[in-house]
Amino acid sequence: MDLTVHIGKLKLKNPVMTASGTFGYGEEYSEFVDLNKLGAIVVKGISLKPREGNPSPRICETSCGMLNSIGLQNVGLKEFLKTKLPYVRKYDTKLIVNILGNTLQEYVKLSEALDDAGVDGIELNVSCPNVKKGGIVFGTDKKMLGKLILKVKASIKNSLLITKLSPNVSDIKEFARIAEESGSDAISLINTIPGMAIDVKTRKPKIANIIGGLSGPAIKPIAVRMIYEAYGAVKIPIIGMGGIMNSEDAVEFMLAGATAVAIGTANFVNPMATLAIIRGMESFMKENGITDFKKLTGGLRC
Amino acid sequence: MDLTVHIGKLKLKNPVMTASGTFGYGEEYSEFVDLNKLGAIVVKGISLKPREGNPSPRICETSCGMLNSIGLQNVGLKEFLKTKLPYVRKYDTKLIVNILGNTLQEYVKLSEALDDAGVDGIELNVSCPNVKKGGIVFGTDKKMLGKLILKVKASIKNSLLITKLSPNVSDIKEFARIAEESGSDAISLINTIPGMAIDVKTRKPKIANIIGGLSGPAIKPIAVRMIYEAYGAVKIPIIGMGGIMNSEDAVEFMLAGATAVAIGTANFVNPMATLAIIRGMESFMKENGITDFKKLTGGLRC
Amino acid sequence: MSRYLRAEIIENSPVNKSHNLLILSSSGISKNSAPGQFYMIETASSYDPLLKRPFSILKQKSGAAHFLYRIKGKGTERMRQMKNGAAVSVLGPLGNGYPLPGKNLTPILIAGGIGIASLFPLAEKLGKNAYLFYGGRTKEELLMLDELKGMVKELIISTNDGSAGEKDTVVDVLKDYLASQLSALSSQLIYACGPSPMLEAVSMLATEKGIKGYISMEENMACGVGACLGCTVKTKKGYKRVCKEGPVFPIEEIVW
Amino acid sequence: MSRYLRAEIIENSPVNKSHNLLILSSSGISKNSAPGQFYMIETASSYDPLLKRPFSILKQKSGAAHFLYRIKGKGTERMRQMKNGAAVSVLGPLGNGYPLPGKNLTPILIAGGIGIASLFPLAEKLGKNAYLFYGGRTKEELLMLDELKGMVKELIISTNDGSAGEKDTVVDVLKDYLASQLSALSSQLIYACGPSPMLEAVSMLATEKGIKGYISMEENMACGVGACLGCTVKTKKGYKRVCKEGPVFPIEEIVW
Ligand SMILES: Cc1cc2nc3c(=O)[nH]c(=O)nc-3n(C[C@H](O)[C@H](O)[C@H](O)COP(=O)(O)OP(=O)(O)OC[C@H]3O[C@@H](n4cnc5c(N)ncnc54)[C@H](O)[C@@H]3O)c2cc1C
Ligand SMILES: Cc1cc2nc3c(=O)[nH]c(=O)nc-3n(C[C@H](O)[C@H](O)[C@H](O)COP(=O)(O)OP(=O)(O)OC[C@H]3O[C@@H](n4cnc5c(N)ncnc54)[C@H](O)[C@@H]3O)c2cc1C
Ligand SMILES: Cc1cc2nc3c(=O)[nH]c(=O)nc-3n(C[C@H](O)[C@H](O)[C@H](O)COP(=O)(O)O)c2cc1C
Ligand SMILES: Cc1cc2nc3c(=O)[nH]c(=O)nc-3n(C[C@H](O)[C@H](O)[C@H](O)COP(=O)(O)O)c2cc1C
Ligand code: FES
Ligand code: FES
Repeated sequence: MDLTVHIGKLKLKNPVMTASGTFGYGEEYSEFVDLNKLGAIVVKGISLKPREGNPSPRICETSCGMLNSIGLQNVGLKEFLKTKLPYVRKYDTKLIVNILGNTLQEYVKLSEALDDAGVDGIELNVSCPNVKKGGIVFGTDKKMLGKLILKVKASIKNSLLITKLSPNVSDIKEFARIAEESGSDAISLINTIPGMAIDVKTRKPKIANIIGGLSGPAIKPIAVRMIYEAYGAVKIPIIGMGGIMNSEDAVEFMLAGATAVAIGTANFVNPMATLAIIRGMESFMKENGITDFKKLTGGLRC
Repeated sequence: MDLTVHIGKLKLKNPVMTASGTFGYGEEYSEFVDLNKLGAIVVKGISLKPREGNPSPRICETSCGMLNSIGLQNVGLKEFLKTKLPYVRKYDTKLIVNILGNTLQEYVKLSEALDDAGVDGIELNVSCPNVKKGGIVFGTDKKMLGKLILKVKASIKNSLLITKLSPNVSDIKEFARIAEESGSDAISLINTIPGMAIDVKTRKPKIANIIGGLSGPAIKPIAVRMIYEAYGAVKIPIIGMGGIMNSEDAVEFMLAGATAVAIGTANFVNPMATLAIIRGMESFMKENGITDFKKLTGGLRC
Repeated sequence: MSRYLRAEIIENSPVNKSHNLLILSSSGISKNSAPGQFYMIETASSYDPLLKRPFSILKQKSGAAHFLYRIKGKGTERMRQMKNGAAVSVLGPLGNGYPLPGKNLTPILIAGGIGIASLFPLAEKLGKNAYLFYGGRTKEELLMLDELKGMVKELIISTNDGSAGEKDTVVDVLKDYLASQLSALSSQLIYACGPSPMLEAVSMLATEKGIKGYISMEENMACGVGACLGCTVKTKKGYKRVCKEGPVFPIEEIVW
Repeated sequence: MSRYLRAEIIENSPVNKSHNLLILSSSGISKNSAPGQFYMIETASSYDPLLKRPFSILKQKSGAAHFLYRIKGKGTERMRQMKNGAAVSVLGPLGNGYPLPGKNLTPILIAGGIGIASLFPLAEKLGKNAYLFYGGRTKEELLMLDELKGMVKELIISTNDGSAGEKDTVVDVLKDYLASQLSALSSQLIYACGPSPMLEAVSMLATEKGIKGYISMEENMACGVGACLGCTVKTKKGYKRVCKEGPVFPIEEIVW
């Protein structure tokens, strides 16, 4: 049974990765998960300078989902390279670093440095709903997105370039195509969807930032649809995420067109979710006589 | 205690209406709900000619939500005027008719006829994700939307004009402003969000149309956020909907900026949901010493 | 009396490992349900599962309704966990039910798996005057056989795996039967309930043999009262709602 | 031994109408938890509620952990419905717990409402060597008083509505106490757990009086293991995670 999948030139042991921001820098979950068993680790979004993040409360639960507005709290590039990178590198798994800049120049600087440091992949976060500048502006403006990808692509030598698309657009196909045409090696989707909740007793927003990003099973149908649409629009591989809780969900994303999947909110519900999903996908293959995982991708029958 | 609210020139007994497509033509729920008690009834979307709708299966459940792709099955304008309209007119409640055309001309014809027939409001469905032509095209193209509203507005004399916005856009504020500038008396949001689900055993989409519209509690945070954003952008009243299940949810929508709310999927879960929500909102007012419902609108404290 | 009511669970016990018997009690429960009608039953107080699920009325006693359900997905899994004494919201009786046959006929009832729940009250009403063909994938899907035996003129069981009765699909068993003893069966009327492929096969067979009859259709439901248009099936007269014009349709009406 | 495990509910009984005692049993449950540590406990097998909820360890027995919880919202409401024998996933023990005081001190413990669950094991550990100020909105929020009485040097209770003890907030009661008999209390150390406004008032008071101490903070949590950065509080050294660097922080560290 062949569990390996290829995201461009990257060969993953299996199609299960972690979703940025939900798995810390790997270390936080190493007590629960043998990191060697993961297809790839995608770490929390990194910025050039350390970021403090947003005030509390930062999260709240909604029906079958949660809102977060962490505000990209992170240790910054320097500290990441010094302490976090070496930690994950002890493990035999691919490392993908999610990055967020305020400007095009910041994205380029981050990418160059990480590429030099030998990370396997760089994931452009152009869809974070929780920071005012940068990010989501690139994610919903086609021209700026194309330019950003071109520049970043030109600045990296070895790392795989992944563009994480914003779900906050009318037509995901257009943005997927721009990513492909501008040189992105793969796309990942979906990021959280901007959402909001109000405590009717206090009349205050449930998270201090007012608006946060919605994740979890609630958004799964939206994610599956966007992956299906993007799959019809581009040839580059798709990393699917958004509400995957179990191996059936993961298979659903692959049938819709994903080559690999990322597990986010599910880690909070079950810190061993990634491993359970890998095992479940293996069982699914056995039960259905599938010998090669790659055959699942886009295997929807309409 | 004053439960009345005004949507433009329309005075509603209370802020609770039904969401189009979830309450039939009123008659279907008359056994469970005294229609006289509702703020307004919004009936299933009407088109010029009767429509057959989409093949089955048309609905499936998702986590805290459901997908539907009814495909706007409806009796058509003529039959509506002949049998459905007179039925609802027996009741002392406002009647709003949701309409969908394939072309601008069809919208105009529908509006004229309904205005002549004396309906209280016309809700432009420019956001139905379940029909190929019309609808959502107007809903995601700013120029076309403006033109559509202008033309329809010019063609009606008495009825209130409500534009139902598509949630499938990057910036709801822009579309809300276009509706306001083009003469819409109110806006309603949100319609369902395009989504999809796959049965991993059969590998087939769970609904025949592949993509359907997601509704229910899952989408509530997205709806609340869009209402909050739209409220900041326009002065015309907002009818809020999307996952309202109980009176707390309804109050949440009003705090975010809605002047009235519409109950959709909740009717399926509890056929008396609208009445329970009206009662619950009254209790909420009593408990919190609020004497006028209008004071709730936009009452979020940040 | 309202068709939307709170009922108390007075029994929710396993019949076997994948089927439960549920008995709901409420003074408001209608005494006048027809065989083939159903209830929408709440399966959770949270929003996951969200929608009520439709279940045929197995038995209708005064103040109580009985249901037989197969544990299939998340809704029925949650139902299985409901305890005696708990209250659930239900909506019903819904749908049209089976039209009763003329006096001189001994109809053929065809049940596939849990389809028996819908045909059971019809068999009871017909009072030993029906042939019942009852098939399941395995023995485990054949329920209440003792009770059924006493209720019908003849009970012919079958399973796909041969674990009980003939090893064949229920429609093939019926086909053989019709071929050999159609004239002996003083019947020109079929009632069927079961999975969609079975109903299609029954319809083909009935059309071929010129036998009239009724089938109870299944579709995903949301409202149960004809409002959402979610449960439609294609008929010769356009889409019809399983919850309202159905679930029972004349065989010749359905477009497969 | 893994901190993520399945545990069996061996008791889940009402203490009064808004509070339950939960006892979980598992051979995997850690025997070495510290007072002030907590578990994340699953409240539903469906996805609504979705996230685990944090609860302080009330008692730690071999193979079993005890929790005291207040029914607050949908998660705890679902917990209330869980039956003996059911299995739940839990994650813990988590967080840092209270640093123990030097030998010569008799610390002041301040519990607001359900905050007692966190301070209970500390009081126990201190062995009759603590003053416990325990306040609730009403009598109903004052739990386990008999057990507590035997565990501390002095127990001073209060309620906002005067239904038990002094009619005052716990912090005001403490303030009066300190004013009148601070020197008598051989204490320069405070431990507090309770709602946020109470903790803020305690902090102000402590700062004013120059008393050191620790408070256990509360924030919404998702992961419980320091990964999501969702549960941060503002400290003088930037945002810190309640689930990891906390829940217990030195009073002077928190920025209100
Ligand atoms: C008129 C009618 C009478 C029925 N009578 C019985 C009966 O007596 N006993 C019995 O065991 N089963 C009966 N069924 C089938 C029963 O409704 C489904 O097995 C049940 O809804 C499955 O729910 P689930 O959550 O366990 O499955 P899920 O895993 O949620 O869904 C599995 C499948 O069940 C179906 N389903 C899900 N939600 C609904 C819904 N709201 N309405 C209809 N179907 C849905 C879908 O096809 C879905 O793909 C009847 C169905 C109909 C339409
Ligand atoms: C370290 C710590 C220890 C605690 N110990 C206890 C205890 O021993 N006994 C006790 O009764 N309570 C304790 N709590 C509080 C308890 O976690 C909340 O009351 C509970 O999570 C409420 O959940 P709910 O679903 O009933 O409420 P909901 O209605 O869902 O939410 C009500 C409020 O509870 C809070 N909440 C919701 N979800 C979470 C979450 N995942 N994490 C944290 N807070 C959340 C939010 O403030 C929310 O607004 C503790 C909290 C923390 C942080
Ligand atoms: C707490 C939290 C923090 C996140 N941080 C980031 C981030 O730093 N960068 C990023 O690209 N996505 C971030 N995301 C989005 C996830 O990577 C993922 O796209 C999203 O949560 C959808 O997947 P899920 O539903 O499985 O969680 C975050 C999500 C959560 C819940
Ligand atoms: C079965 C179904 C049919 C619908 N039909 C229409 C329609 O005809 N016209 C329309 O504008 N919206 C239609 N909607 C959208 C609802 O009016 C509403 O905007 C949406 O469902 C969100 O609200 P909810 O989550 O409370 O259901 C339909 C929704 C459902 C679930
Ligand atoms: S279930 Fe809504 S129309 Fe039948
Ligand atoms: S709950 Fe995730 S970091 Fe504390």
